[in-house]
Amino acid sequence: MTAERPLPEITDQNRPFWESARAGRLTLQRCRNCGRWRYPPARHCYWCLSDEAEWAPVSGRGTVYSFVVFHQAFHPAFKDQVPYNVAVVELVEGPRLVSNIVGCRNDEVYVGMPVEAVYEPVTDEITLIKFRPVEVWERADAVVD
Amino acid sequence: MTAERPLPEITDQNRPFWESARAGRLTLQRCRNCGRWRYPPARHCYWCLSDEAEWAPVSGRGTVYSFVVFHQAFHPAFKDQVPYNVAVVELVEGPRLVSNIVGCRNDEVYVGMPVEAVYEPVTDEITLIKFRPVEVWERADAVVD
Amino acid sequence: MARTPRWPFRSRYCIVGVGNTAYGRLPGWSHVALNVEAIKRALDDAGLTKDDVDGVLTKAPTSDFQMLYSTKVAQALGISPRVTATIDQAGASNIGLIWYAMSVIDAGMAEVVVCSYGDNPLTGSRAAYRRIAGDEAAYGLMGAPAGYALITRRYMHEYGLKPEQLAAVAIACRKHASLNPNAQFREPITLEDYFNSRFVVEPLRLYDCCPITDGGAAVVVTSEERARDLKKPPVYVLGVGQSHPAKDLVLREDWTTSGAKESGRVAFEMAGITPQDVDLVELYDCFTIVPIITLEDYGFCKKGEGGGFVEGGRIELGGELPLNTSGGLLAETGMPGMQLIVEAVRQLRGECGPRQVPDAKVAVVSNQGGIMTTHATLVLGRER
Amino acid sequence: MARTPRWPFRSRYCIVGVGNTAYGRLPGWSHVALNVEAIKRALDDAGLTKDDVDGVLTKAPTSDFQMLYSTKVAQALGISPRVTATIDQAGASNIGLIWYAMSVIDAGMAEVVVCSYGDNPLTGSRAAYRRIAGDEAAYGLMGAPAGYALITRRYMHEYGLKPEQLAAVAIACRKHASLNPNAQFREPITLEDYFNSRFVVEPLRLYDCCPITDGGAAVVVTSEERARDLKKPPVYVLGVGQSHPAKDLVLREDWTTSGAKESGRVAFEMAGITPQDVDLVELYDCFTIVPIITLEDYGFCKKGEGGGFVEGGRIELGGELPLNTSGGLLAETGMPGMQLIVEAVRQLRGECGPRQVPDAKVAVVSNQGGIMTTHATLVLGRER
Ligand SMILES: [Zn+2]
Ligand SMILES: [Zn+2]
Repeated sequence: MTAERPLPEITDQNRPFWESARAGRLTLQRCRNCGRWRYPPARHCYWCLSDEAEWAPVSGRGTVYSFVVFHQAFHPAFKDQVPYNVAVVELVEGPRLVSNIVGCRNDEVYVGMPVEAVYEPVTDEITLIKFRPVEVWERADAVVD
Repeated sequence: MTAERPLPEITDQNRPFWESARAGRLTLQRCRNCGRWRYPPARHCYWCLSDEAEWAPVSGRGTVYSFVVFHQAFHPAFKDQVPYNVAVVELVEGPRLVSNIVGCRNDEVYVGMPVEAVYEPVTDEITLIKFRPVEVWERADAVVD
Repeated sequence: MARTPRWPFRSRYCIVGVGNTAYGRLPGWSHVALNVEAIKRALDDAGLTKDDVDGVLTKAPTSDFQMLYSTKVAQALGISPRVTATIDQAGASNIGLIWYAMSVIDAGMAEVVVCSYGDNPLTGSRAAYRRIAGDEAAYGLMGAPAGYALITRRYMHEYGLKPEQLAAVAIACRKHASLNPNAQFREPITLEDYFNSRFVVEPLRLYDCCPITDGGAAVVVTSEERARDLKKPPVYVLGVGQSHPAKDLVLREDWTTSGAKESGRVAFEMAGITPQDVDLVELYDCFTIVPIITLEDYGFCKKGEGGGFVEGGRIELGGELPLNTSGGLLAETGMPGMQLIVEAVRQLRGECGPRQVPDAKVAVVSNQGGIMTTHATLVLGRER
Repeated sequence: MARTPRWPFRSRYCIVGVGNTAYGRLPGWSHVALNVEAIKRALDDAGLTKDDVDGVLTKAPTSDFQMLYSTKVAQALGISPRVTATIDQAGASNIGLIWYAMSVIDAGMAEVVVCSYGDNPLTGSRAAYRRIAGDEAAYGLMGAPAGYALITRRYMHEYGLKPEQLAAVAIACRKHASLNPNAQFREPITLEDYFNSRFVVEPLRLYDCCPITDGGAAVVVTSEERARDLKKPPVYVLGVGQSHPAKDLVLREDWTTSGAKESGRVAFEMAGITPQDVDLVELYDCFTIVPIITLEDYGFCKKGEGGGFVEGGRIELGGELPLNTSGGLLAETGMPGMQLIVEAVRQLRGECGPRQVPDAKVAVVSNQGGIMTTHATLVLGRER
């Protein structure tokens, strides 16, 4: 970890996301009008354009939708990290997040792999949300709303 | 004059212009195909698109085509300069240059005022070309090519 | 040079919805959200929903000019449109978007197209407005006011324009803005106020210059057939023109005639109108000199007579040719031009309350970018 | 949703001139000069001069994306065109420019329109290519290869694509580039070379990725009538389509079908052709997965069968459907797409020497931008 590592820019729009990450929770916007979860954070609902939304915790569980392994660093901060994986994780609630799969080797990651969120502080302000493999979980419909 | 003052960026394209300014000469590109003088420097002739050009000295004489007086600094380096004038000078050879009129008060500048180039070094590399009022000169056709 | 025009688009396409956000300081609003909000309101106005939209056209924000902007707006709308593009002709782009919308509808590639602009240079990034670049900055030439001040000085030399005539434009815009609850500057000004205001870049004073602002505006374009069963009466696009001097001032031969001349000629010809048919004009007024030159180039008066034309209340509400009835860039908001189209549509629908031009049938909108570098003209009509 | 298409542009507009600069490292060339050089050569090719031009349309350089770019190119050409605009749909823009050109010619606003692209990311500014931004960069996601690698992995999961099939695209492009003296990479590669090349972002290897390059390319568009008395035989625009997924990957529902499906449907329908009528294709190949998905979406094979389709020499010169006959982005030059249109025109004129597809009558070009974010299709014909 070097100081020059790219970090998320905290804005009025995404502040609750990063503040709850720091507290070890995965929190997303949910539309008050149509009830859909959304990510990335936005002022208007992607489905109904309502700008009434609340922030609420989600399960932190999902599956790997796709993943890649970087063998080349496109930024100096990642020079010592290659090869490293980047995955798109689809939460059981629907939204997809870009993240890294930790707790297994790159060649153990596969599309469809069940994962759950883990929290990795990188600065005082920023905690990254990564995912680790879990045993198969039941699709937790109660969480989906 | 402060270090932070905006300076021209010397490129392959305009280097002869700034090098001759440093030597106290106003030098422009002239198209080898159609013979027209051109400014700003460009790879292709604005009139015939030929990319054959030579650099040659011009008279340094012209008239004020238009001018303004800045009463507000749009850059910190000009804070102590306001009110200062900026003029567009039309050389007898045709091309127009952005510059400042020196050697007279701002309220003495007028459209059509005859002027001639003076050279004002601002760094080791850059000499700005400014203009000062002169007595009426005859239109020097010999210089126009 | 071009073939005899066929004007395939004349009176066949309509603006059926308009929308805008608040104008001024809008902290917490991204420029994407300002686009979405304006589009949402324009769709509501038309009685349409985002699922009806198959075209999204944007002018990218001046303060944060970036690639693939229209797809970001489409994404925020939650749609994958058949047609999406960002078109850049600087301030002339808004009319360029409407032209493009008509061409894709005409070809059957889309049916309902939204055209939008949103930006937040006041509270967001002002990077593009702050950028100081080019060799001319070494001589202290920077900022848009200076370019227009150079043109104003040259115009004064060629045609004898008086400062009172510039003031007449500013005064009319402020007067109209006082009747517009959404305008940024609603206090009227007098000639004395004008002469008491400071020079920014002489000969231009503070009141000659439009403000920087946050905000968004959008219009919905569709075919005449589709327009028939929508919520509001359609406003017809009678004519469109564009013409672009393109060159920087030092290379531009003529400083006192703008692209308006050729652009206006094409638009008026397409619309089949003359200046006598025009009930009101919404002319791009980033600086007071611009509407004066535009009025001349459009043929409302002769070259050099624009200064006299704007005097004596002729361009004020109640005058012969009301100009910038919502306050224009100078007083409603400094946004680069979409708001002028929105106002023209509202005038033609008769929705403008105390600032309504009675029985307005034909409105002309101008858009312009750079230092009179680009120009586009839109003629709108209440009837075909 | 849209009205029955009328296809007013079908076979009425032509590409009458094409031009390009050298490709590769071109120190000392500004991106404006690359545009001008390409336009100059395209005009020479058409037997026209800059004074014939009344429209200048550009795609702004990726490396230095800026406002009012087309007016800078017009200025460098020394003209004030009636029509000028920069259109941004990222890599899909080139076809967007041609569409716009046809629409303004159709309306009588212009007659001869040049469409160009030039950039110098290798020797000039590479700012835009280097920019690392967005929350995803914190997890190390950056650069275009990763987006296409994510799509490739997902495609492999859904349809079982083999690396050999990606390799087949790279091998065909290199083979064709070996017959193109202006190509950047003229050494053929083998399957073994492919597997020996390093991973950039797994599953994509170096040979799956197009290079960054300096260069420019341009085309001249005019009406069929005007085309008749020019230097070269005209190439007809038979069909154009566009369709844009628009959304970033995390919000995009379907990763393995691109805008090519709807864009291709529209373009083929406008042209009145089916895949069987196509003699060659020039498909945007920033990464090897893209032509595979595009071939499926255009209907050359079923979804999921693109990997099999590109094997066995079918897409090589002499095969059933030669693809990227000049080497494509992968081997001729990594410029975002205008060069594919230039090559299609030369093929239809029969000017391609050792890489000529015999008796080529119909060519299909695809353009695409972002991470399969935008898509446009162009169908060109030797005959109306
Ligand atoms: Zn909703
Ligand atoms: Zn020449």
